[in-house]
Formats: sequence, C-alpha cells, structure tokens
Amino acid sequence: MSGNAYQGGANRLPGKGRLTPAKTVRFSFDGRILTGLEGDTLASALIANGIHLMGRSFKYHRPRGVLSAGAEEPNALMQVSRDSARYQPNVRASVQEIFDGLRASSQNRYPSLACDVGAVNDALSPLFSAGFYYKTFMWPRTAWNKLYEPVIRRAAGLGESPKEADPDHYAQRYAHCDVLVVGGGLAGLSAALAAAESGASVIICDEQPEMGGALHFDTSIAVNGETGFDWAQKTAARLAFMDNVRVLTRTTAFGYYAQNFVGLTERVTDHLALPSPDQPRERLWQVRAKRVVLATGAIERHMVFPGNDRPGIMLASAARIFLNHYGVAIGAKVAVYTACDSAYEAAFDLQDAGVRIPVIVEARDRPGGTLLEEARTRGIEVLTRHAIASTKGRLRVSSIAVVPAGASGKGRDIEVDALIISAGWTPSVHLFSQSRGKVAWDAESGRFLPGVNAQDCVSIGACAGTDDPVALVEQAVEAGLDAANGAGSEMSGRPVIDIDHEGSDAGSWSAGLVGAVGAPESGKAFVDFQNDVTAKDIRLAVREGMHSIEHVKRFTTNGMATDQGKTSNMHGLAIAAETLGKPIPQVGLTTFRAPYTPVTFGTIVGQSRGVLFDPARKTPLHACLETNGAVFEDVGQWKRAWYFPRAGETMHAAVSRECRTVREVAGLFDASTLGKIEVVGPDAAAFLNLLYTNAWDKLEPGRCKYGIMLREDGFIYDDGVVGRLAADRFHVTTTTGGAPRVLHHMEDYLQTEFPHLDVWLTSITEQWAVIAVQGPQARDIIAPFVDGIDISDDAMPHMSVREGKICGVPTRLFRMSFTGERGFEINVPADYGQSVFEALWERAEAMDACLYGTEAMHVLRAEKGYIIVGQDTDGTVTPDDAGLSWAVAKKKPDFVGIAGLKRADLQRPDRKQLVGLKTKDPTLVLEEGAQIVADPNEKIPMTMIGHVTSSYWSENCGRSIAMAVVAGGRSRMGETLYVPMPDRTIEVEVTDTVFFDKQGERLNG
Amino acid sequence: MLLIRCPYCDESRPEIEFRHAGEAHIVRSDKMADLTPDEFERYFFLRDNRKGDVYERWRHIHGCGRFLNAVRNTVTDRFLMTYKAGEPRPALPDPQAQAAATEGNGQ
Amino acid sequence: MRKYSIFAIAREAMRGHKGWDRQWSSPEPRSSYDVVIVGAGGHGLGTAYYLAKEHGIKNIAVIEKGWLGGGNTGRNTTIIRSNYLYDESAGLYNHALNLWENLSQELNYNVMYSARGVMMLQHNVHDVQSAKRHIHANRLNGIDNEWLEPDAAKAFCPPLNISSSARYPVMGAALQRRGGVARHDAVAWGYARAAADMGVHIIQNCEVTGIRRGANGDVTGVDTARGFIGAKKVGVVAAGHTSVLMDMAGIRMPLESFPLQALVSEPVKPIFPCVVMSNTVHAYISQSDKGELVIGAGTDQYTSYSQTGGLHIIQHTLDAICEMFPIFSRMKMLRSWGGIVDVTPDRSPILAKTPVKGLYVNCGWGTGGFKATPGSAHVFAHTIANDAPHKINEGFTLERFRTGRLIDEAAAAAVAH
Amino acid sequence: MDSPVGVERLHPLHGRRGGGAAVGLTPAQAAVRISLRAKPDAVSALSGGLGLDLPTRPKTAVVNADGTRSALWLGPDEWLVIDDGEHGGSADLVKALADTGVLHSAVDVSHRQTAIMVTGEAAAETLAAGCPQDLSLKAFPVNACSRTVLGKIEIVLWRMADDMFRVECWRSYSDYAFAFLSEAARDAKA
Repeated sequence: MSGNAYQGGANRLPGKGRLTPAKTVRFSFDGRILTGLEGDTLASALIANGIHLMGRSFKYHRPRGVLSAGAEEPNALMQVSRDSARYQPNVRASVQEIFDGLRASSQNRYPSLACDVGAVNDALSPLFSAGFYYKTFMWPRTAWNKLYEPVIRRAAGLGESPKEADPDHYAQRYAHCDVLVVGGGLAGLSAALAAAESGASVIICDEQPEMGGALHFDTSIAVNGETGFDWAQKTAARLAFMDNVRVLTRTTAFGYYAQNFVGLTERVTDHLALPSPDQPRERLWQVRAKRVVLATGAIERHMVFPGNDRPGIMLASAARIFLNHYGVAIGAKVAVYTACDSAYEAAFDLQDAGVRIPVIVEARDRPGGTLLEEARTRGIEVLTRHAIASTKGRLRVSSIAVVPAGASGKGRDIEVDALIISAGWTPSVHLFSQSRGKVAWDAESGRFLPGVNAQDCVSIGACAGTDDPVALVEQAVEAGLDAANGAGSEMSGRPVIDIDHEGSDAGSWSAGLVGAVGAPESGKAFVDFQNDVTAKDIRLAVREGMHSIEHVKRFTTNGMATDQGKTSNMHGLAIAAETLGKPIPQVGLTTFRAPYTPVTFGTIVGQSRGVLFDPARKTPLHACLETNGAVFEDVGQWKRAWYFPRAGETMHAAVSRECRTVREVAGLFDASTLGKIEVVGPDAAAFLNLLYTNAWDKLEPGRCKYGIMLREDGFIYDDGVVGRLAADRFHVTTTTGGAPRVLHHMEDYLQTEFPHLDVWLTSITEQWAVIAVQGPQARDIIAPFVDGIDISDDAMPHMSVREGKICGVPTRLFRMSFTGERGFEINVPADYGQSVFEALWERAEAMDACLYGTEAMHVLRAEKGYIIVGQDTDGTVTPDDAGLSWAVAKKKPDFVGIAGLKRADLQRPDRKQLVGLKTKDPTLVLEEGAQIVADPNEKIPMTMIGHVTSSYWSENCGRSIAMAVVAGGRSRMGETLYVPMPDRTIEVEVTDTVFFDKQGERLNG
Repeated sequence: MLLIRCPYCDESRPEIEFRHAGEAHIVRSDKMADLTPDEFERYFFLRDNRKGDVYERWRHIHGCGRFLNAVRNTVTDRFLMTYKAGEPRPALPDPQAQAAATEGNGQ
Repeated sequence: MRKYSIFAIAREAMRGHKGWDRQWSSPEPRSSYDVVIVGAGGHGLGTAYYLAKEHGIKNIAVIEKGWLGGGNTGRNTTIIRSNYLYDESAGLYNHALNLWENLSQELNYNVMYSARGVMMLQHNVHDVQSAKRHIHANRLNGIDNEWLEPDAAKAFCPPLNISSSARYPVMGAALQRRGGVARHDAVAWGYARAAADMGVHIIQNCEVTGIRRGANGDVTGVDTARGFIGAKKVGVVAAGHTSVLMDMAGIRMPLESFPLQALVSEPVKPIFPCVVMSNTVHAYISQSDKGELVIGAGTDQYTSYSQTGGLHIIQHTLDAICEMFPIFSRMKMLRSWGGIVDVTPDRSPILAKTPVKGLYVNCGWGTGGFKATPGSAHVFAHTIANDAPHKINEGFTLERFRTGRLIDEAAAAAVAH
Repeated sequence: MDSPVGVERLHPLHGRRGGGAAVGLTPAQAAVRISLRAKPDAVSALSGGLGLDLPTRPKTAVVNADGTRSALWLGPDEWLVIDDGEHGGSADLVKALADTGVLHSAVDVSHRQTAIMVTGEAAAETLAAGCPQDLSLKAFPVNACSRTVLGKIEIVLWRMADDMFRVECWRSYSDYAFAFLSEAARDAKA
C-alpha cells in the first residue's frame, strides 16, 4: 500500500482525525491484507479502506456493516486472531484496535461474506416469525433431536469457539478506593479531578483507549480554551501523575455488586503487536469503593424503518467519531434520517469535511434551536415530518426512498452511499440498575433516568440526563467534592473547568422512539439487528399475549444478543407499549444484568488455572513416597499415596503384596493427612463428652479411645481416635476429608452453645507428620529409634499414647491399629517427617517390610471390619446402623445427636445395618456400590434392600470380602442374598463384618 | 461480595473471610435428651427464612475465627448491624435510622 | 385452540401472521375458584393443566406475583435427568422424564426437549464409588445410566480435558442418555396456553398477600393485590418464596432460600454436544440451541431473596469450567443472573398436604426443580384433586422431618441439580 | 527444640526464590510458633512470660525489643507467637507460658505453618492479586496483621515494613501460596 497518497485507506481524509498518518499498521480481513493507522479500530480501518460489509446477522444472514463506533455494536462481529490459539470469536470491530499481524475474518457466513447461502433464510423469513420454533418441529417426535435441532444449532451461533487451550494468562487485582469513577468523559474526568484534588483516593476507568468519552466526536465543546479531547488527555495525564489516583483505560466496569463492589475488566495486550510474555492478556479489577460515581454517558439509538440494516447505515455519532477521531469519511454522499438534533452536528461535520449531504430526513415537525435554518443556510435539504420507506443496495446502501410521515407509497428515491441515523440517546443506566437502583421514567425527555439509589453511588452527566455541558461539569464537580468529603477527605479546592460550547442544545428527545414516529409498516424494520428482531416481531409477540416486556424479550429474543440490547431495548419497549396502548413505564423495563459488555472467562478465572486451580496439598513425606514409586490418589485436596507398584506390577498385584507383607512382616504408611485437633483446657473432657457419643471422663492420660461424632440429627458425622495426653489436653484425630468441617463444628458448639467451658481448640493436622508402622515386626522396626518411652506391650498396650523422642526429635507415639496388627502411629513435627521416615524405612526395608498405600490400608481394615466414615457410612447412618452402638454412652445426659437418635425412624428395626458379605464364589469381587436384593427374580423395578459399601480381594483371607448395608442386616446372618449385575446375578451370604483374626489376637503380635 | 463488619475485629471485611452459619438465636435445649419429635423438628429443621430483616449467624472463619450475629435484609442483602455471639437479640433499628444509614455509606 | 404446526405457520406467513390468537388470556379474577394455585411457574401452570385435564376440575386460577414463568422456570439452566439414587427420587424424576418425552406433542407446543445426554464426571475414587452406586440402583429401577471410562467420556464430549495431569483428572463418568435439556420459557408458555384453553384463569401481576382460613382452620381463599379470592383448595407452588407464603397460613417450613446464579457465554457454532456436570470441581455446562454455553454451579452461601449473588461464585464456577474445558478460556460471559431456590434439609422436595386442610405445598426443589416440572405438576395435581398423594410422591411429605424418614440424596453424595 | 544431629529440619519451601526487581519472594527462616489462646484476665501474666506485651487491639502485632519474638493478634482470645531467634528459634515457649500459672492454651504450631517474605515496592500490589483486604498503608499500616485469604487459601498477613509483608500459611498450602505470589509478581510491577 505504500505510495498511496492516503495513508491507511482511501477514505482517510488528510488533516482530519487524531491518528498519525506515518504510523501504519498492516492487518488482514477475510484474507485481504489491508493497511490502517495505529489507533484505528477494525471498523475505522475497514471503512477507511472502503469496506462497509463486515458481517452477517444471526437469523436471516443479512449483510451488515458497522452500526456504531463503540461497545454497543450489534452488527460488525468478527473472528480475530493473533495466531491459531490466540483466536477470538464475536469481536466487535468497533472496539478491537488493529495491530501489525492481526487477522480478522467475518463469521456466520458460507462460503463468503459477500455470497452467503444462509441468506436463503432471509427469503424464507415470513416463516421465521418470532417464536416460530415453538409452533412446529414437533412431528415426528424423534425428529427434533435427530433433524431439526442439529439444523437449527448449526445455523445459529455466530462465530466459532476456540479449539485450542488458551496460551495467554490473566491477572486479577483487588483494589480499594474512596471514589470509583466509571466513565472518563467530560463528566467523569471532572468528578475525578475534583475528588482527587480533595485528597480522596480515586480510581477512574473508561472502556476506550483514551479518556474523553463523547469528546471523541463532539468537537463543539472547548474546555479551558482547548479542544475538549485535548483537555481530556491532559486531565487524564494529570490524574495519572497523582499518587492517590489510578487511571485505567481500555477498562470496562462490567458488574456492580453488593456494597459498592464493582468488577472492571482491563484489556492489556489485545491491541499490541508484540506483548511482553509477562503481560497478562486482561486484568480483572475487583474494586471496593466508598462511593461510586457513574458517568457512563448515553448510547445513541438507531431509527427503526424498513431496510434500516444495510451496510453503510450507521449512527450519526459513529460517523462523527470515524470522521473527527479516525479521520475517515464513511461515504461521499451521506443522507441523514433523524429524530434528534445531534445528527445535525454530524451532518455539518461531514459537510465541513467535504462530504455531500443530499438530504436530512427529519421525523419531527422541526428540529430544536436554529438547526433547520443552519442546515438550509448550508444548502442542505431538510425534509421535516418525513420518513424513510425503504432502502436499496445489496451489500451497501445505494439509495433511500423518502415519504411524508404516515404516508404510504414508494416515495422519492435519493441516491446515497451512506446514511446516518439518530433516534435520540438512551442514558446508560446499566450499572445503576445493576446496583439495584430504581430507574424512573422521565416523560418529558422520554427516557429512563436513575431514580432512587440502592447503594452509595451518584449518577452524573448524560447517564443522569444532564445534557448541557456547563450544567454537567457543575454537577460532576459537586459529585466529586461530595464523594471526597463523604470519604473523609478534608482538603478543599475546586478545579477550574470552563466550558465554551458552540453547539446547539441537545434538546428534543421525545420523537425518537418508534411509537412516536409512526414508521411505515411494510418491510423489515429492524429493532435488534444482531438477532434480526423486527418491529413486526414485537407486535406479533404482543398479539400472542406476551404483554410483559420480559415475555416480549424472551419470545422475540429482542435485546438478548451479544450487545444485550444497548441500541434496541428502548425501541422494543416503545413498540410493545404502542401496541398495547399503554404508557412505556407501565410496560416496564427488562432488568439489566452483569456484565455490561461480555467478559472473557479467562479474566474472571485469573490465576486459578492449572496448578493454581485448586491447591494440591502434599504431606511432609510426599517426596520420599514419590521416590519410592508411589502412585497418588486425590482425597479432597490432598494427594495420598495409593499404592506402590514395583516394576511390572499391576495395582492388584501391588496391593495384594502390600497387604500380605503388612500381616507377615510390617508396613509403613503415611497417615499425615488425618485431621488432628489439640483440645486444651480444664474442661476438655467435659467438652468432648458433649461432642462425641462416647464418655471421656474415665480415659486416663496416656490412653486413647475410638470416638464417634454425630450431627444433631443422630447421623454419624465423623470418627477418629482420641488420645489423652494430660488431664487437660487431648489429641483428637478426624478423617482426612472431615478435618476442616469437624473443627468448624466443634468451634460452633464451643463458642455458641457451651461458651462456659474453659477449653480451646487448635488445628494441629499440619504440625505433625504421621508415620504408621503396622505389623508383627512394627515394634522391632521402631525400637532402636525410640527414646524415653517403654514400648513393651505391658508398658504401652494397644490404645495408648506416649510423648518422648524418636530419632532425637519429639514425638507423640500412639499404639493403635487400623489394620488389626500390632501398630504404632508416630507423630513427629512435620519438618522432621522426611528424615524420620527415611531412617525408619531404611531399617524396615532391610527387614523386608513394605510401604503401603491407601488401597492396602482399605483392604486391611476391611478384613477387620473397621468402617470408613464416608464409605461405609453416608449421612444417613446411625451408630447402631454401623454396628457401633457400643460406642454410644448410655448414661450421658447430653451429647450432640442425642435427641435426633431418638426419633422414630432412627429406631426402626428394619433400618439398613452394616454386615459382611461373602460371595458364594470366593474369586468374585463385588463392585462397590452394587445393589442387593432378596428376590433375584423380581422384575424391574426391583426391591433393593441395601448396597455394597466396601469390597476387595483379600489376599490374607484368600477370597473376596465385602461390607454392605442391608435392611435388617444383623438379623439375616447366614441368609443368601443377591447382587444383580448387568451380565449375571451374584449370590452372597450375609456374615459378620470381621473376616480376619476374629479374636483380635494379632493386635499384640 | 458482601462486606461484613466483624464486631471482634471492629472492621468491615470481605465476605470471603466469612462463613454463613444459619439462622441466629435458635436455642439448643439444655435437656436435649427429653426433646419430643415436634420440638426437635422445630429446633433442627424449621426455619423462619424471612423475606426482610433476618437474624443470622456468621463466622469470621478466615479472620478472627469468632462466630457473630448479624441483622441483614434478605431483599437488599444490606446489613443493618452485627453483634457478638451470645449477646441478646437486639431490637431492630427504627426504619428512619435505617433510611439514614442507607443514605450514607453502604457499610 | 388453534393447533400449532408448520402448516399453520405457512398459512399465517402469507397473511403477515395476523391470525395468531393470544396464547393465554388475562381475565379478571372471579370471586372464587375450586382451586387456586399460587405461582405461575412451570410446576404451578402444569399443576393447573393436569387438574383440568385429568381430574376434571376446570374452575382454577393460577395467581402470579409477576409474569408467568418469571421465577426459577425462566432462570434455570434447564438440565433434565432422572438418575437419582433413592427409589422415591428415582420414581419421581423418572415419572417426569417419561412425561418430558411427549410433552411437546401433549401440549402442542415445542418445548424443545433435547435428549442429548447428561454426563456426570467423576474425579476420584470416592466419586467413582458413589457414581457406581447410582448406576446400579438406577439399573434396578429401570433408569438408564451407564459408566463411561475417560476415553469414552471424551468421545461423547470432545471438548473435555481428560489429561491425567489435570488437577482433578477425569476417572470416568456416569451418562444418562435420556437426560438433556429443554427450552424453559416454552415449558411455562406451553402449559399456560394449554391450561388457559381448558378455562384455567392465569392472573399475572397479582401478589398474594394472605392465605385465609375459616373458623375450623380450613383454607378459604387468598388475599391478593386484586382483592380476596375464595378457594376450596390452595396449592402453593412458589419456589423460593414458599416460606413467605406458608407463613401466611401459620406454617413454618423446613426451608431456606438461597441465591443461585447462572450465566451464558456469547453464542458460538455447535461445539458442545451434551450436558456435563461435575460435583467435584463443581460446575455444569451445556450449549443452547442459540449457541450460548449455559453454565451454572452452586448457590451463594447466605439466604437471600435478592436474585443477585457475588462475583466470587461466578469465578469459582468459571474456574471449574476452564479446568474441565481449557478451550473455553477465551469465551466470554454474556449475561449472568440469579434465582431464588428454596432448599430442604435433605435436599429433596416437599410435595404434600399440609397440616391446614385444603392447603397443599410443592417446594424445596433446591437447584434442580426444572427437570421435575411435568412429573411434579402431575402428581401434585393428583394430590390436590384427591386430597391424598399419588404413590409417586408419598414419601415427599412435610412430616418426614419429624419422623426422620428423610430422602437424603445430598447425604448420599448425589449432586444437587 | 534443638535440631538433633542427623535429623534435618526440612523447610517445605526449601530453596525456593521468586519475584523480580519490584518484588522479592523468599521463604522465611525457620521459627518457633505458638498458637496462644487465653482470656483477657490472663493477658498480662502471659505477656510477662513471653517478654512482650500481647496486643489486645485487633489487627496489630507487637515485636519485642531485639526483634526476635513477636505476637500477632488473630482474634479476641488468640495470638500467633513467632520466635525466630537463633537456630530458627529454640525457645521453649510452651514451658515459659506454662510457668505463668494462668489459664491458657499454648499449642506448638511451629511446623504447621511456614512463611513467605514478600518484599519490595510492588509487595502490596502482588498480594492484592489474591488478598481482598485493603492493603494501603492507611488501612493496613506497618505492624498490622490479620488472618485473611490469598486466592484459595487462608493466610496470616503481617506488614513488617512499608514494603515488607510476611505471609504465614499452613505448610501444605505453601506450594500454592508461593506459586500464586510468583505469578502475581509478574503482573505487579510498581
């Protein structure tokens, strides 16, 4: 493109706009290499290159150009990529800045944008009235899934999803400030300046690359003697320089949550050709502000008339931005169709830049102020009380047909190559509404304005209906000072912001709603461009009984596209109101919901990806276990050693070997993840009496006991061994998964029900690494390392605890067993865990002991009939159900769960009770979760009387073993029951739950 | 994310430091063993679940660890007050004072 | 009622669609009805429909505070499945699923029930045990639910990340092929249209302010924003607001109401063929016919009627989605919203008579009521018409919290939705 | 407690370094830590036992004269006492407290926790990536401390100087904490 007189596109006007002609950028659109200027959006660069056709609509696949120059864009959505993984669908061309190497392509079209077969839908559109799909596709029944739905799904959907994992990263920041100013236009900057100079901490954000808001296009306002836009840049720079201010551009406030918590999304690199790898793609700001100043401006509405969607037809403000900011003329012959004065300013700017304005079609009786006269002085024809009846031009508007308002007929054709439209401005009350503030209808100006606040916020400027720049600045400065004052800042001072405004008063607002214009009924007059919702669709919805605006929205999909109705909602409402014959406020306004504009999932996720998705908790022994070949399983957030396969060993073989070795020699097991709570204080035993079903008073220091904890409703909540270290000190253990909730549960009772007890709870789960040494040789393995503790059976019997040293470090040594073998659980301070473990393992390995994992642990305990809470119980099992009624103290006056246990249903004799199961064929291992029936010949639905909770191959028993809960199970000993599987029914015998060493002799070797 | 004033920390803190702990001022009988099924149902299952101002418990679990009580409006989610566990159920602030509080800072 | 069909559309297309009737009327309320249903969501409208159609009661009003279908019916993520563990739940939800399959034809309204399969991912040994317990129980109850190994899960849902290096690798999945989604609004509208056609009055924008009881304690009617409306029987079907309404009749409920948020992405071409849920990483996702990814997860932690919730809940949800489906990280959240779900202590609904004669309640669906809509409505209509529960909802009583005979799907480690 | 011969005290973040020019991330040296619980009437005796005045104002920490021992207010009856004197702290604080004879609970949590020092001009910004509290000097001055949240874990945060924070977390979360802060540090260049 070098050598082109017009840098960055043929429609670039020399001397116009604020971009630098020398700074060119090369990008591509649908494979065509194009040149734009640095600072261009895709939309401005394409128009500069004479391209108006940018997309296809959702339903009818109609050719579309850009409607707006901002975030409200419904039409010009594109797929944009930097490389194959950095790809993004549905990007608004009016927002995406171009950079060298950017690739854009149109979407929702096949085979090409100019020639799209999907456009056949447009021809068939009479069939596709609003909600048509509710009325058809019902025959034959199965065709919906197989035929209709797939077709509908393929036709819908705009762009394509990314197909590769996202290589970019995202950042997040919490921020706190006295004042958050949303919007960096004249109002927002003025408020921020006033607040900041009063000493308040201020965050100001704006979605555009530069501050300025409407000053981007409105050249009629001068501030402090310079152009408004220049003032905005200088003010932003001044603010950015202040320590108490953070200025965020390319940053959209998307969600206003409770108590002034506002989510902002900052686009950090999507406009850069070569971002640094440390830069996040986007950054989420979660701001808590003492006060929020909403200066979110207003959004221009389009005119609703037949054929209003052709490429080349756009909002007047958009044309003005393209001209005044980007230096791009949208056409050579541009007509105007308006019901709002501000379109005249656009027309005059265009004319001043050399664009021909063949006609201004004015829907009203006359425009405000002296605009009519000025237009005529400029030689522009103004047709008041006129409407556009139709337009022509397949891929770009080529002519308009103008008729007097209310008249029918073909009208007068006027040739154009672009058309600018304006039906007035909708104040952006989105965030205000999200804050749960109530909007109020202002009948005089025909718009919803902020009404009653629900949070500590203030709306200023155009979003609050303040149109006059002088009044607006006054209001903004007051809001800034007041916000600073409210936050406790006491500095005084008032920034000087003098306005020189040459433009007309924005004035007349009322005529722009379709209801008032009375546009012709024929043809497709689009209300929601992206979803192809026409005025007729809305009238049809009302006719069909959709009288709530929410029904209208859902039935027609008006306002539900990616722009969320920024340009269409008010029109939809006005048409519905007109059809219903009701005033607008009685029809209501659909609720505004976060986000204001779509927000990237990755931004919301931030750092919570990969290893930071959820903490992976590893025990102090993890590294050694890994070195020794452990395979790990996830248990809650913990990584636990599951089994230790040797070369060539299957899981089954490894587990069998581990189980056998533990019973023949001994095994080492990492029990560090078990929850541990230190209960300290003179009332410790009294407290445990209340929290456990067991009685604790008589437990001597140095002894341990198995305890059961219930919920108040009588069901088992957790279990574990509790050791008494001293009269006033207990070492409580919990299940691995239960640790946090058990502590919370105990704190709850301690703080709120039993605050009179002198006792404190401290989590010591992570203080201690726990090495279980289990098996006949357990004592011999640890003996050489133990210091100061007599570990003989007499001195330290089963279920006792001692404090002393092992390997020279302090230990809490428990004599206990979850395997049925002689066993110890060695607690050592976590940082020493690895060293102690290595010392023990060196000796144990030499003695042919093994390491065993959770799977072998499960088998070994099942051989002994020990339950695992959460596996053999769920939240519906009582102690008696689990065969643990011996652990429920009969004489205690109170414990948590005592009342719940007494309820009728918990006393039923036919409750499901824990039993053992032996398969008739000892080689068959039942599947955990398999259901049990008494009558194998019953037809489906079968009567299920229980299920298998635990089931394993037991190498030590030489057969399979299982535990199950079975209705009335304990009275069924010896009975044959059945486990129906998909391919066969397995016969089982009900037994008790102890499969190995029924007398428990092995606990003492 | 709500902002909750912890009466122990004497500061407003973000919701994620807290855990909601259900309706407040439900009294656990000192004779639980004698509760009838009806009484147990009332104590353990039935809840006011009011639309409007509710008394509720929170725990500043990732802060000072204390349980506390709050009065919150379940329509606006605005906190009217928070107070320490064990303190008696306070009368609700009069509506005018509430309105005044609404005018000022949310918290 | 004008029959909906492609031929009707074609005829209307030729005359500008001027001939369509109102789908339902907006009549003035009568002074009294045989049955007043409070709440015009899917469950309430469906109840009225089945009362009229199967029980011959035509003098019915459905009274709605706002606009019909505007509560949880119009706010949920539309997942349909029936692979519940307990016989009672399985019976109820499968009854619903059987009705879903013919609902479009039954109502002559395309509710777009799409049996694309609901796949529930399992990420650890405990998950797998629990899933298999469900699968076995479902099979013996005649409910389809099958186990998929990770490769098969990936084949069924290609965007799924089954890498063993994921934080919580997929160890398999339980798939119910008959599960799927439906179009939520259409369910409410379809029932409304069909009920109205049988003479049911649907009265919108009419808040119930009181439930009146006679001298003998029986229900006599409801006070509303439009005056007193007499009724022999009143059915409260007002998910989220049940406690508030039942309080008007002096009944304290075992319910708490929580905000439940959901969100959709921008629409994209078909990429996601089924519904995927994960209880462990905690999120669920499907793709609507419009192309939006429809995503949800758990409730906010506190009780609330605000219909809004915290951004951090959305964050957790999307963390989980991007963990399971890393390709969606660049997708964009288009819209988020909140509903109010009332939750029972055992996470199972209450579909029952109450201690007040003539007053019936259908509530407590927690986060998963949509899937039950036709089944719930059908048995609730039976309960009201006969003043006795249908066999299918016999267990879903209010009394179970006194007796302890709970239907504790939550405790059985089932998922809530 | 003395580190015995041949048994190594292995810091869970042994050898880790992170951050860059604007913020440094360093594992703190080993320390003795006590979770101390007591009612108000025991505070003065316990203070005597520890040789420092236990703070009674929320969100404050007190450091002894030679800077080796500190007490952090965590709750109205809860303090975290950290001693990182010689050899990673060798004081027997449990005994010292027991000797006061007043009612309290002192539980050794030296190994339950570990700490990461976050230093440099971007320290507060780095933490703000995951900590929802206001970390401005006004709201969180030097010697402010609080149990709070960092990303998905609980931490105790203590500002020891304008640009120096100590982040205490449970040892199994320290991998996460370090990785989280490392990524946050990439973004938080002052």
